[in-house]
Amino acid sequence: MAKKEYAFYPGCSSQLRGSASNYLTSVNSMCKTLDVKLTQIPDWNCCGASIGYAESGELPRHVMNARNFALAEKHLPGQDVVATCAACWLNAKESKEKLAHNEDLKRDANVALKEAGLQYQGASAIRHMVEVLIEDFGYDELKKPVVKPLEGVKFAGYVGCQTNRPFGINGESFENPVYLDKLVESVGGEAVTAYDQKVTCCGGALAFSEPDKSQKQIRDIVESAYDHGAEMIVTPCPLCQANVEIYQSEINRKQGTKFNMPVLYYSQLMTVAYGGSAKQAGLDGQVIRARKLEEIAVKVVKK
Amino acid sequence: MSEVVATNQTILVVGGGISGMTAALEAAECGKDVVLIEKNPTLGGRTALLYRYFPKLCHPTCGLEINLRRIKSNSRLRVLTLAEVTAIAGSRGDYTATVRLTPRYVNENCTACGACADAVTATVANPSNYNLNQMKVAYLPHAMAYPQRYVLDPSIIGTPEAGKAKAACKYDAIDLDMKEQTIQLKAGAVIWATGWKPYDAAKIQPYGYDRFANVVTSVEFERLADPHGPTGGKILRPSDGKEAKNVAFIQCAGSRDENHLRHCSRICCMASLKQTNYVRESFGADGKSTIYYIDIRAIDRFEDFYAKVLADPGVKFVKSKVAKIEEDQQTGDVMLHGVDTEGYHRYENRHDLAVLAIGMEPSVNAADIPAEIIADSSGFIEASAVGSGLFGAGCATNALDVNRAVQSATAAALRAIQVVNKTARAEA
Amino acid sequence: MSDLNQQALARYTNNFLKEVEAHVEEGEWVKMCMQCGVCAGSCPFGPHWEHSPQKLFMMIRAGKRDEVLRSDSMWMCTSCYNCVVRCPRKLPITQIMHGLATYAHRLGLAPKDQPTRHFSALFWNNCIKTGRVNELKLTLGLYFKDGLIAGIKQAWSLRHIGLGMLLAKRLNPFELLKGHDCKDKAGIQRMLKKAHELEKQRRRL
Amino acid sequence: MAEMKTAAYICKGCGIGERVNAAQMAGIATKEGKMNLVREHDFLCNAAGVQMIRDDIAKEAVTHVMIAACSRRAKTEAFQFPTAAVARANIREGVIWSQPDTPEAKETTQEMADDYVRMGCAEVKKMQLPAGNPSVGHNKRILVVGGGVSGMTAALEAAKTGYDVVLVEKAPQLGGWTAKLHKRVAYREPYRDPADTGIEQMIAAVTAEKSIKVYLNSTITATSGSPGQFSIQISTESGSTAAEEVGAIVQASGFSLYDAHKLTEFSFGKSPNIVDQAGLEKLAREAAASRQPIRRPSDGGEVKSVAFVQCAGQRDTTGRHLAYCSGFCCNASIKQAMYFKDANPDINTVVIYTDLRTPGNGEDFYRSAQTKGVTFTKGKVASVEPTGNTSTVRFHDLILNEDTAMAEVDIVVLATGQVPNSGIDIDAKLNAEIAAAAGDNAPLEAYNKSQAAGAVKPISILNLTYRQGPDVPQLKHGFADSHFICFPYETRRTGIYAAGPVRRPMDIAQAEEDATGATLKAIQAVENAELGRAAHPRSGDLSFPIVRLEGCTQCKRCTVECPFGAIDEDEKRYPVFNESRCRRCGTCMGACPVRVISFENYSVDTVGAQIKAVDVPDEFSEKPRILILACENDAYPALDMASMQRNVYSAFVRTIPVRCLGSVNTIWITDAINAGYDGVMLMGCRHGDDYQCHFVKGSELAAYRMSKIDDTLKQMAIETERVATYEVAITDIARVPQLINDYAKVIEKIGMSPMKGFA
Repeated sequence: MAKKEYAFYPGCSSQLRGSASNYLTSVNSMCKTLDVKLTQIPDWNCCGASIGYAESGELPRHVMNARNFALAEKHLPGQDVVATCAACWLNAKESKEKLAHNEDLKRDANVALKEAGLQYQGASAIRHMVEVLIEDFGYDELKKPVVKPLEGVKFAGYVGCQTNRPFGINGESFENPVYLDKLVESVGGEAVTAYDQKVTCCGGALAFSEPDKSQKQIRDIVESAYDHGAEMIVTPCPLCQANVEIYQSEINRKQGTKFNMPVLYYSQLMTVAYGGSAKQAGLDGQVIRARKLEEIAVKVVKK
Repeated sequence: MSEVVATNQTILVVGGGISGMTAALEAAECGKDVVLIEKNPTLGGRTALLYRYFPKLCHPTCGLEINLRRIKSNSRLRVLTLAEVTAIAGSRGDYTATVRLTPRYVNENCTACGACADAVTATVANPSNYNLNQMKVAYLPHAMAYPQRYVLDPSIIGTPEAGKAKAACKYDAIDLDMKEQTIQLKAGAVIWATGWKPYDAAKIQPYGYDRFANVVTSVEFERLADPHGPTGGKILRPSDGKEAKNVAFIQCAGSRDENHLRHCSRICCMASLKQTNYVRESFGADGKSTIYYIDIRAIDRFEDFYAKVLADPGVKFVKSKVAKIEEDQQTGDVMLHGVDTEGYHRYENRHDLAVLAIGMEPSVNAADIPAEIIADSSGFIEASAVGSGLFGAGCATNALDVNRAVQSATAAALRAIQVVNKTARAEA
Repeated sequence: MSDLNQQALARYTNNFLKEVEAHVEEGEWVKMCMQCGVCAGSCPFGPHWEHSPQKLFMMIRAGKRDEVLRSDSMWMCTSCYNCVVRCPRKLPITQIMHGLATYAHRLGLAPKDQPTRHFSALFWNNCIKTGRVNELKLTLGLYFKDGLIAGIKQAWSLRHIGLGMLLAKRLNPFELLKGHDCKDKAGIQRMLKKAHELEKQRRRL
Repeated sequence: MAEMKTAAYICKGCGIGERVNAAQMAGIATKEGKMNLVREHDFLCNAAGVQMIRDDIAKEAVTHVMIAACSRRAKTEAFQFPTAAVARANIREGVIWSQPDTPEAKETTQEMADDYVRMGCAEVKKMQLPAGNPSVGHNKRILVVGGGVSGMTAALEAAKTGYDVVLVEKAPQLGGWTAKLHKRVAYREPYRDPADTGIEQMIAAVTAEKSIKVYLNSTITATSGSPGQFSIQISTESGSTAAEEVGAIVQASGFSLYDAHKLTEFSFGKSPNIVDQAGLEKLAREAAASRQPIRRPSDGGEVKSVAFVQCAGQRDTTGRHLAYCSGFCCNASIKQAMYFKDANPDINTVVIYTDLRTPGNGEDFYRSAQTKGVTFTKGKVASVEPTGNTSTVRFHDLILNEDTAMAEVDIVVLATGQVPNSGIDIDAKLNAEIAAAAGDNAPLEAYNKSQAAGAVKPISILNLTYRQGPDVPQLKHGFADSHFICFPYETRRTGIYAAGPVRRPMDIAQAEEDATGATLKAIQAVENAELGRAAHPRSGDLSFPIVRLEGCTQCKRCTVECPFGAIDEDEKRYPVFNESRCRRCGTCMGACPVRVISFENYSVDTVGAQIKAVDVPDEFSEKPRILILACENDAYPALDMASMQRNVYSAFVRTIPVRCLGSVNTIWITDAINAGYDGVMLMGCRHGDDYQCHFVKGSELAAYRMSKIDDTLKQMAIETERVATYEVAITDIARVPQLINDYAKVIEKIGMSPMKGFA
């Protein structure tokens, strides 16, 4: 299949030794197989995230995102901007929409950008990596490179909030999106379709400031995965991944549960299914090891 | 069918529900020639599928009986069923309508003896019960069906089932060679009374109509209460046939919502108030109803009815748009989540069954109406557009209750008569 | 006049609503709420809200300025957007909640010890300093907000999490000294300075 | 009238031939039925079968046709023979589908079929083809009472249709309430802003229309006659009386606003700054006229804050005010709030409501008001207290759940409701007279006392000279409406149709639609009247009541009981029938103690003969006979549909459909008892507040009469259980067979009738 090129917006957490560095590792491997060329937007900056609101205010928040677009327009013209982080995607998309529908806002944004020697047109689209996979490839295409189907592994597709609301993936419903289940199936895994916490908020934005409240959310999410017989949770969002994975031990400590549920990125599943090594899939980056995947990863594919 | 004669003094009524029947009858009983077109195999429309009317709790089929008797005894009124208007050409006083006639495969010899139904074995979903149950592929649409004549489901044509049906008929009433045909009808005026359809409940994702067996719509609930319905009038929930004694009624299911229907569908509050009576009727003091609402819209004298229900200890009112429904996967019960905004009380309520007071939308999208009409943002058409000889009647024009639909249809009949009278005077 | 009347002078007048419309992001939507309560029921942190969004909107219309701006309710927003996608009037409730919080913070009316208020400010300042978030400093910054001892306690209590992240190579102790950053830090600072100036004019602050 | 030639046709189709012995039935038709011509047919309803009957009528001069086949509800069109009297014996639904197909049941099933043939023959011989009404009226003018939007719409629509109109308005000018409005509620896309009322153009159109004759400052002093021939007396502005002849009447007498003075807690009248909706319209019109913003009435001060109190004196549960919702007031207050907001967005406008009621696209109007900054708050208003030039509105905010208040409100608008101008409520007196006619004078004396005590008498609108009273009967809350959901215009005065807010609270848009509908009914009434045809529900029926006055005892029962006030009384108290007012229900026939009232095709004899025709076995046969008199509108269809579902019921019943239970004359009951029947079941529609009787009072009167029959039975030494009355709905397909079978058990228990063999 023809090489596809995108302007890449990895986001802060994906940086080397960042909380989602293993996400980036696996995305790179996945893209290699799919023959996708990701070029990082030079000198990209933080999206401001939703949680930055107290001091950001409206315009500064949008300006931060406008800068990334401006850089992409300048250095990687004609390429869609692709984000792997749900928050980056959401905030960039929200800014783009706002700037598109509010001339004054756009004008002010450009006045500010000028200070950094940049200008925003709104030329390049912003998309989440999942959109690229579903829309530019499609489940059948994604199936083709599979050499190690993840047979017999049960995955609970945890979509969370920000890839799902308010924009969501085209054709999916807010209450019951199924694209993760479909991705899992296309790499030969078993999707726990009855999983009923797939769009529950993990409280990630308030994980630090309101730990108990957000850990209650996480507990529901993990418990339900166990109840439905899932062996692993798969997610498209680094914030969800980090929260749901790393706080399990904390919940165990406080509440005597025995959670030990691996939480992975779709890109890790695909990398392994495409024959990548545990390292290429960033499985070494798991706080809770995904043994079953590691086993599959070391299996030798019979040609 | 092609023997139907029509002139530019004929009034063409499109839609055989309560509005269309009323418009047609009122015009015919004024001495006008009327052709009534219905796309289904029987007249009656949606009201024929209701168990009771609010606020009297009387039965729609009672009025239908009278209207059918009026139709049978009126020679000026001709009825075409399984007929659909595909185009309307011309202008006020001189229209030509193109009508597609779908084969019924049963001719006027049919005595409705039912032998064909006894003979066939295959079944299909029964639209008269909103597909809640199955029916034979040779069927009488419902007990009040008019014309009282059986229908063969097109899917069996060319299969042994069709042969069985034909063989069983002693009266040579089954004609498997019937073909679709298209006829042209002249008309001086057209009354568009194609009525409404329930909003697609699956689109209201937080309520999980497409995921949870025990979430049904208000129109489906009517069938559960009706002796002719799939449960013989017992209120049993779909998941396990258990008696639904604790029922939640969710108002504005699709209505008053910019994500769905922008308008208020007017009838839903009254429908739910009425349906709480079904629950009490069936289970007495054990029957519990909870109505979740934004505003109770019991307009004018309906207030009396609302007051009666308010006084019923078995009925609770919660001022809240339900946020989401979850299913208890063990019991199949539905869990309603939301906040009672009168003083901010959070709830998580368990019910046997949730009934969505589903919104009304025009059954024919304004864009698909094969004539020049003026429609509003909800797709309802203007009852009497200036200069036009095509008049809207009933729920094609607005979200109306039966009483108002009949008023609207009666008014439409007069407007149509004005057109043909003018033509008559001109030609006299 | 009875004090009820004294209060009543401010009640159900446009004053506070107009203030919110002028100074709060998406504030002009507040008047469109029809009090259905779907937002209140949709919020994952709902049980922790003293006032639900729809109630806050009513309080604004009723002119309860202090109770609204001093409330910590809007700080409970997790930005999950459940309310936004379900609102039958399409109010951007998440943004309004953030907007109200921001406004209360600016006026210095927001609860002093509101942890999210603190974290939110910390996050923004952290990310604009270098253009990118420094996760470690951010975390520690929060732990030590109440002083050294409290911070050490906090950090200690959560040490195994940090350790886990460390072992998983998803946490870099050297970020304390030097983390990731943008090259054009200066440009970003200038840009944001300008943006803040303009924001002040836009919101007439 | 050609001499009678009778023919009986026995159909063998739909399994009749297999289940029962058609030849035997034919024999019965010949021997017992004395039919001149008897034919069997395998498939009577097909073209050949029907042609056979047509030929017999044409070639054999058959005048009376008895068809033993399916229910009269089936194949109705096929078996229509305009020139012959037709009776139907219901063998399919009534016999073979209601009985089990078993060897044991064969005998009783055959007996049923035989009896229905006997009954059919007996009935048809007593029937006559209706000759038509001799005294039809030909006047086609329409009288419209009331010159508001409803009345003017009716007048214009009638004129457009080609009918002349007489319009009578009591005020010195046309326009009614609408003429007092500044603007009207948005009534079409985009439903955003108040719209012009267009009343001037409408008035101009009415004035310009030659076919509309307008009387202003005039009231109606007398209305007599019947559809096609009403005579109207009008007292005109000059004081003189004018006479007009019309064919039908549209009563659009409108409404009065509920008197806000009764709302003491809202201090209406204590300050000019507290107004009702009409009051605010007045302010808005004056302001508009002087191109000024609306100012504070008390001192002309600037208006900064306005409160709207919804449901003022409406939806009242204390019994002190209006119990109903007037439906239009929420939109009206929204509109009035816009008067202020559109002029100056800084004015506070707060609408305090409990349920905001803006159905249909009113939702867009509501949204638009919010966009304009109108504040809506769900609350219950406790009091409005004026102090100086402002007021304090105290209320309970139902959302914030606290008692609160708005102070320094410049204008408070009370949204009061519509009270119908429906004239005099005739039912109190009428019901008393019905009781009196039946021998119970207490109610009438009580009524007369109350009148003597000077009960306030509203002014009559129509001053009908009808025996039953001067105005159209009213429903709950005084609205002159039809009670029917499916048939909103079927009032109890044929040819007189209420339109607009006198019928039900409504806004302008609805009133226009309603008036147009009412106009059609009026036109239909004059067209029917000319042809002597009945109006709904027996549309097209040409029969009419015929009375043998020589037998009449002037008991007044028919004149007080007729649900449609069709029968007046002459000076000698003899009934005077107005055929064109009659709806052919037969209630008069059922009421008449001396049985002098009948219809040509439905009479004491057509039913009596059927009852007598049944072959009643002796008391040792163990075969009781139960007579069912079933309302043809609901109970009879229910029985049919029960059979379609093959819901089996006792083979001992013999069913006769009646036009309405009100037409059941007690002689039929005594005939049956005397003939040795063991029981009689009467099945009619529900009566009471939510009556379902298509003739409004029929089933109620029947119940009333039957409550008195017990004494008769006791005198005859007959168990009272032998006559039972049931309310049956058309959906009772499972219940009706159950009722029958339960009743059969009761009869079994009390045993066979002692009257057998005496007949």
